[in-house]
Amino acid sequence: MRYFLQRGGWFALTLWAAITLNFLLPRMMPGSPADAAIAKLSQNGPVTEETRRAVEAQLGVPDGSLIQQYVDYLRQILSLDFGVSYAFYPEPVSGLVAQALPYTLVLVGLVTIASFVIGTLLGVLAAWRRGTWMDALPTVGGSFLTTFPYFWTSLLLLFFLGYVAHLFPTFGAFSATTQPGLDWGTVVDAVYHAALPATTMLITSLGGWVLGMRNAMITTLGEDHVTFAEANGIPGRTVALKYAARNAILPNLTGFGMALGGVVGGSILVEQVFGYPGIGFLLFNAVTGQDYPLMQAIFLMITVSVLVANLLVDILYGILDPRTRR
Amino acid sequence: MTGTETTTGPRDTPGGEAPLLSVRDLSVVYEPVGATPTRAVKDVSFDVGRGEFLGLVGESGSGKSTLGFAITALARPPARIEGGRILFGDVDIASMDHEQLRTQRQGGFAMVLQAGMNTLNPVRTIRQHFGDIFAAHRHVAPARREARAAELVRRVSLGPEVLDRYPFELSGGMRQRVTIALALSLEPQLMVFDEPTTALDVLVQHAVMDTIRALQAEEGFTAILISHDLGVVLESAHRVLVMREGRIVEDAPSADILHRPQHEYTRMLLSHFADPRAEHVSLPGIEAPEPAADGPDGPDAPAADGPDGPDAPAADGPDAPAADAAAADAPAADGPGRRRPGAGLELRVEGVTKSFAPPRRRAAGVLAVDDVSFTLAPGGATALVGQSGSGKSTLAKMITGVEKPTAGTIHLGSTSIGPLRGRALRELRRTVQMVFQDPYSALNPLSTVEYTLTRALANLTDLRGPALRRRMLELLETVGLTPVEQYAAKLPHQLSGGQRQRVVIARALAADPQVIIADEPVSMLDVSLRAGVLALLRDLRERTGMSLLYITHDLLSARLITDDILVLHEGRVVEQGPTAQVMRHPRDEYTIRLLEAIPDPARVHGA
Amino acid sequence: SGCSLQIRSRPDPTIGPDTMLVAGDKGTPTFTANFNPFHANKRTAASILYEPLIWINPLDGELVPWLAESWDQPDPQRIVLTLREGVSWHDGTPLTGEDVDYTFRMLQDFPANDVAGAWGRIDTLEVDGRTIAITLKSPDSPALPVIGQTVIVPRHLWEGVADPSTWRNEEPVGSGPFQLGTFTALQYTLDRFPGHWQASSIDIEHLVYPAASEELDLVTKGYDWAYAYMSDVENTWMAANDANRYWFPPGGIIGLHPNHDVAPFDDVDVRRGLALALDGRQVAEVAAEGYMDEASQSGLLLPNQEDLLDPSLPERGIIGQDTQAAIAAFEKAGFTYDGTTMRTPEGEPFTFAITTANGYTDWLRAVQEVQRELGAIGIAVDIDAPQPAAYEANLSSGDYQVAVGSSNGSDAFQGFSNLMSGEYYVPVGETSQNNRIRYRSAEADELITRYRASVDEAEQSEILHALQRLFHTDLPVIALYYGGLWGLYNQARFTGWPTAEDPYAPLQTYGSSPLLVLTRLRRAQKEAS
Amino acid sequence: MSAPETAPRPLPPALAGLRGGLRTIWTHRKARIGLIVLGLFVVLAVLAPWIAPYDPKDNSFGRSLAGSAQHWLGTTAAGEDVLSQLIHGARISLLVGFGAGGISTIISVVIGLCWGYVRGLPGEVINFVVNLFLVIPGLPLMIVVATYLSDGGISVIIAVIAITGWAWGARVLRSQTASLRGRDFVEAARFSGERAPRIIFREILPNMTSLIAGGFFGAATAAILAEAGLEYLGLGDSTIVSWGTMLYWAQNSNALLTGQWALLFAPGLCIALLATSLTLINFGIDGISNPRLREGSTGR
Ligand SMILES: Nc1ncnc2c1ncn2[C@@H]1O[C@H](COP(=O)(O)OP(=O)(O)OP(=O)(O)O)[C@@H](O)[C@H]1O
Ligand SMILES: Nc1ncnc2c1ncn2[C@@H]1O[C@H](COP(=O)(O)OP(=O)(O)OP(=O)(O)O)[C@@H](O)[C@H]1O
Ligand SMILES: [Mg+2]
Ligand SMILES: [Mg+2]
Repeated sequence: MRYFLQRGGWFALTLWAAITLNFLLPRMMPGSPADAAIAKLSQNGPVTEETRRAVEAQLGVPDGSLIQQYVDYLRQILSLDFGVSYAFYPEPVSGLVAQALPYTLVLVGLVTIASFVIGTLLGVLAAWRRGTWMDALPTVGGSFLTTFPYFWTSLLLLFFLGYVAHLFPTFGAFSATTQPGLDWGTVVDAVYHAALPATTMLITSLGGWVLGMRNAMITTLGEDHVTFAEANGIPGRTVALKYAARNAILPNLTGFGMALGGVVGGSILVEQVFGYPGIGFLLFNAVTGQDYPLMQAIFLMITVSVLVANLLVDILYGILDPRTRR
Repeated sequence: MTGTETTTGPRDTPGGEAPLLSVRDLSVVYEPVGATPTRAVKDVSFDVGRGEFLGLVGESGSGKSTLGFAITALARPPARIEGGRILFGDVDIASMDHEQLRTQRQGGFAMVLQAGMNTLNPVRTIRQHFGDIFAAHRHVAPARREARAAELVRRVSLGPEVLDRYPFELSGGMRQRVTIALALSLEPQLMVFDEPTTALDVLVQHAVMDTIRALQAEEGFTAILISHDLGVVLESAHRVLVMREGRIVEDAPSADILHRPQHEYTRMLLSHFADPRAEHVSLPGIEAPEPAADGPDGPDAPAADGPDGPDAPAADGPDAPAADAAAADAPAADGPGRRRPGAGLELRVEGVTKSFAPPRRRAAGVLAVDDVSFTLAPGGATALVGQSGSGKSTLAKMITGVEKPTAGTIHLGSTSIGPLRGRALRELRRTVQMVFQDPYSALNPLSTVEYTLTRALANLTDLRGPALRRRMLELLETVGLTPVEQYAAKLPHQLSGGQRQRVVIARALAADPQVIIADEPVSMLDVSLRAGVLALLRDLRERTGMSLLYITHDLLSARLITDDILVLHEGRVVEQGPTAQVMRHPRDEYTIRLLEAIPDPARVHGA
Repeated sequence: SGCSLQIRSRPDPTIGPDTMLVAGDKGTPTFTANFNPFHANKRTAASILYEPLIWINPLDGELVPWLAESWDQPDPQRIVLTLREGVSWHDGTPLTGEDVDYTFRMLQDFPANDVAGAWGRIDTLEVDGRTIAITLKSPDSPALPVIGQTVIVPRHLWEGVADPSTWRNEEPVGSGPFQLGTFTALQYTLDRFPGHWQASSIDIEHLVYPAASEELDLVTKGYDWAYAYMSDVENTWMAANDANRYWFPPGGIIGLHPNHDVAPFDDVDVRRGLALALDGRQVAEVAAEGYMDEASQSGLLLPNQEDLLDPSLPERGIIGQDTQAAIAAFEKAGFTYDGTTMRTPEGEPFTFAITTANGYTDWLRAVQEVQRELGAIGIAVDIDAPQPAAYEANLSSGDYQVAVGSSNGSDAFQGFSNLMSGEYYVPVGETSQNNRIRYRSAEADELITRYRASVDEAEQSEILHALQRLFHTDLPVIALYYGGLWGLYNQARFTGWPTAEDPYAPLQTYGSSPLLVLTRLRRAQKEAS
Repeated sequence: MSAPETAPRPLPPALAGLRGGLRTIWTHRKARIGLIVLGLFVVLAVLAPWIAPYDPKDNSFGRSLAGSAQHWLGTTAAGEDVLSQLIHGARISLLVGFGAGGISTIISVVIGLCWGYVRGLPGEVINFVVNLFLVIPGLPLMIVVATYLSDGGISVIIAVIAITGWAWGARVLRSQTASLRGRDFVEAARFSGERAPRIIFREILPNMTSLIAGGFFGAATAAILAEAGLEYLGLGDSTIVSWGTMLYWAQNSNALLTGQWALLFAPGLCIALLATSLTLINFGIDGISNPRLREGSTGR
């Protein structure tokens, strides 16, 4: 009981601190939401004082003391009402997030899971067939691809497969004429549009999992219980999976938890390059548009999901590792 | 080269049939990437007959495990079999392919690995372990598997309930038994036990060895028992191979080894055996105080006398003569102001209790030390013995101020140790010092001997500059590490275990402490090195008059260097008195069991 | 370049000859349906769904009658507009004076929608039938374009809206030549409004606005009309399609905006020294790849506003580079130059920071060129490039030494007034969007007041000449080069685009420009279809 | 201490360890390639002013020229020599990599070691801070901080990357410290009267050199990629010449459309190569901290 209280206490404290940080960070940025809006307007010509006043009135730019704003903010969070976006005024933040989240969850989420699963399996294989091409290819290849700048890989793929070869669409999550719905055509269209961004993220993130799993696995393979299993004539597959991989995967789960929690943050660079309407793109716009409410909502979402994902991974850890169970 | 000669050519085995295992000119080399190769096994040849119980002894690093792995076809890179043949029955195991090798594990050869604690998969239950083996070989019909597993664990004296446990839920001894049961489930013809009891507690060790002996007698499999403890091996094995630096230096029936050792190394090993219950106990280089000695102070105990019989091997040059050197140099080491015996402070432990919070939720708290009282007189030497977990180290920690007692007081002279914090605690280090159990981990691998000693001196004494360095060299001389300049510049990995332990002792001596607490200072050392370190400790105590609290589970060494003894069992003192008297006439049942558990080859093979 | 991978445009063959593909609305990256014409975040097309009273040419400030067919300024404090007849809303309801009245009342009640600040100038407004009579708060003849650009919304649909300043108007009904067709998150279309008062001159049936993003898209998708600064336009836009054309007229002046409350930039000799030290042509070359000209120090957009130019200005107001004169000017201000370092009167090396906004690449290039050129006469320039929002904040509050900025637009007087009028002056630390350079000049104030009180064109022209001379000699800002209006078009399917020869409107895809352009364009293959 | 010198003293152990470590890395084939590539980049960076054919900011050449004898990789849209920019860009990437990698490593070492060493409330507090930094999303935080500090040039980028990048390393180092803390030599040092800071940094730290070195190269790789990402998004300092800004300008001036291949291709490849070299070196370092990872086969 004490343990749970303690854990819950730290969880709550971290959450509170993250929420507070989310409040402070945007406000630490120089310039106000109105300044950001005016900066955008002024690209079409000089902006007058009158326009500024109208913009400020429109945005309802935060007034009142920081404390007052903070109290309001906490109240908003408790009532799960995140207010109205500045950068996309007068869209409500919840609507914007709700619109973007599914794309990100599906694209980044699936890719993250796929990358973890494939990477881990390749890592197991690499460690098991150590010193052969089945080791060299995923390890060296994976880590080489990992070192590519994300956006650069995206650009190259976009350019060659999208613009030059015309194999894939170059923009967005579905065709311009598609009215997003849940029919087969939309799904195919969406998958077609997600192919390039997904590929980019997959190939740039795979290496990390391969390497992590391979190293953990090699370490586990040297452990006595694996040698003992071999000495008992247990077949290779069983040894590799039930004895070595099963134990080696544990340290990688923490990383997976972080990655999974980070999914809702989307992938700013990839979404930016492919014009993918996910949270990453939204967040980028929020940051450059000094959109406090939107930023706060997204940050909150990210922190909460990282925390929750970690909690889930802890639980999973408990299931996979009997030692932590009691 | 008597040993190697005797092993060439096939040898008649007890049953007179063809040998089960025949090893010919086997060499194994370790070739780690980026390091120099090590030849761990060199041209080894021997045979093992069916049903034989063969012992393999040798000091640490002599290649025992490597040989064990090689003959069970478990050698893995960086190990490589460089030459020779291993014939199992008529088959050369090198000719078997992967699958053949795997299938023959059932009914073939099995190995019980060293450090049995870690040989079970932490995330699988014992039942699943059995299940995996049955599934792999299908030698037990599915319907019978359950019963067979229960039977196997019963054979190693465990209840069927362990089948549903995870390895971490079992004690070390239970895990070792489970490992043996798993190996047994393969119904092997040959079983190699690699130090099956080394990591275990004395009493448990005794019980596990009994189990192995009984099993071998019942099942009739061929056993190879690897151990560095000649006592254990001689108690069980029909025949013993003595290994040294990768070679087999002696191969003879146990009785011959005991009574007519051929190789000087074997003789040396034997010389380190003694029965602590005997009236006179001595090891090469050290002799126990006479039981009649009148009082704990015993400054009149005879100093180490004369040459020490078979000497320690040359590899550890400075170790063996150290006691003598130290004794001879005693006056020189005695600087100005050195205390004389009896001048120090008395350590009084009164009703000390220590309980720990439960390690996990819902578990019960641990009462590690329970109402312990004793007094360590200035210049006295007291042994604290007891099996693992009996609270010895916890008591030591409280005396050194690392842990605070839950109840009771500890006084050093007039200072109460319990309430000391921060600065005052650092002050305490000038009077109470500690010698650690494991010399391999007690020294920072990256610091030179000079640095280690210098830091202690700089922190704990007022010496600075050249005086400090002089004192540092003096300390090295005190512990017998000469030439001192040369040793000062060494890093721990350039020293042998015994030499390292001397450095650890030198560091403890830096502040001229009045009390030294030595927590199992020799348990990690090879027998050949133990006596030297023990002699040094005793000698230092006599020369400097400091008092010694000697913590051990090894009764022989307690007998050798202490005057008084406390026997600890589950945190309580069960017996207390002059060492020799307690050993010779134990009253408490627990003390008796401890004494019984000491391997005694003579018991089996007759004195 | 010898590149085999020249990207060519691939127009969508399903787009008919009566349909125009416009890269006019970016989408970030998807569209949200917001057609409230008063919102900063409205969909671009909202500006052609609704119409203003007066259409103002962003090139030279020329006023074109739109919903108001005529107007009159009987005295500097009064404006009388006459509403056009026969205008109707997309739902068929006629557009009347009541709508105009409603619109202005609504702007008064919801100042957040009053983007141009009409009610900052209007005292009273009376609508009587088609006549809209406005009394201004003070003699203020330049208020006409400010009030005239107000777009009119239908009273019968807006009246019931609780808060028109937060209403998104997702199903817009306006009076413009096009009405909303389909809308998806990635694309929306507009259809020709047959009931428009100019319907006869509209030859285009549909407009398609995809959520385009990158230049690559612009080039490859086969747009008919786009607005974007396209680096190396000849090798990109032009090379992608034989019928692609571009026209980049000036739309503002990019210059150095010294903070007049910060020494030594309060010294006109220092400002002149800076102006003389810089080679505007080179800056334009570097910043805008030579597509734009060096700006005239008259404060006018040339050649757009050629007819307003004071003929007495030498070189049409252009101050060329003259290093010797620059050094002389600095020396006059008490500076010393020893051939390597320019020193302030206090003997310190003269260094200052130029603030520009991060991400405005042409400005950054310009500053880098300025840095180089000033470096040549021993002046060390630091570049300060905060994010755009911070840049705006710094400029408004006067927290800068010298900034790059854009000023002077199509309305010449408004340009001078916003920049130089003392009435907008606030000290450093307080914020103002006008006169951020904190310029104070009695002469300027007097000229501006006189202009406001005048409805006489000749007098106004004379005052404008005086303002140009003041701008030229007192250098409130140092003009560098013209900011362009980056029009890209394709003449294969539609003709009649504005060009340098026929500059009737700029090619902006935003604002009211398209209202005029779309009425002038003709289908090229009418017969074929 | 003025000890009389008797014999030539051996190298101080830390240095000897370093030399041994380098030797181990060198024997590792992949790591050797990494070291060579990194060395090349370092040489390129150091000698940039002499090797580069032109000043990287000299824009007096034709705009968007294709590769030629004068300009091997052509020129940018502003008329700068691409090759010269590429060579000079190595300086920034290395500076950011080693600077930000170094700083974040130092932070993670200090925090991770203290965290692993102390117990009780201070440990919980550090745990809390580190968790916070782990939980706050990295790139967005970086963007916010970068916009906040946007006018400080490359040093700000280094600071931003370092501030946002240390937490994971601290966590790894903590567990290692906690396990080393249980070793007798740490307890022994306490018995020698050493104080906590000295124990942490003199006794424990040197035993984690390879782990720290590994962490450093990992952090440097991440920093190089992060810098490129920030610059590419236009949130960095676009006045400097780095591979990231080259990509930013390339994108800005439609390098793909104008066929300025090299402009987009070369900087990305350089980033990838540099990052790869660091990753390869880490293969070798992994081998030091975990000998099982040294090259070899499992014999399966
Ligand atoms: N994986 C390895 N790589 C390199 N050398 C090794 C390896 N394992 C063992 N050695 C070396 O081989 C020699 C023999 O080791 P082995 O483990 O067989 O000794 P042992 O007699 O079993 O010792 P102990 O009693 O300590 O278990 C030693 O010198 C050891 O250092
Ligand atoms: N820090 C601690 N927290 C909880 N329990 C502890 C702690 N330290 C020791 N114990 C428990 O106290 C008991 C006594 O441990 P202690 O280490 O004193 O035994 P020991 O006699 O030194 O054993 P060994 O011979 O194995 O060193 C054990 O049951 C142990 O599990
Ligand atoms: Mg061994
Ligand atoms: Mg102990």
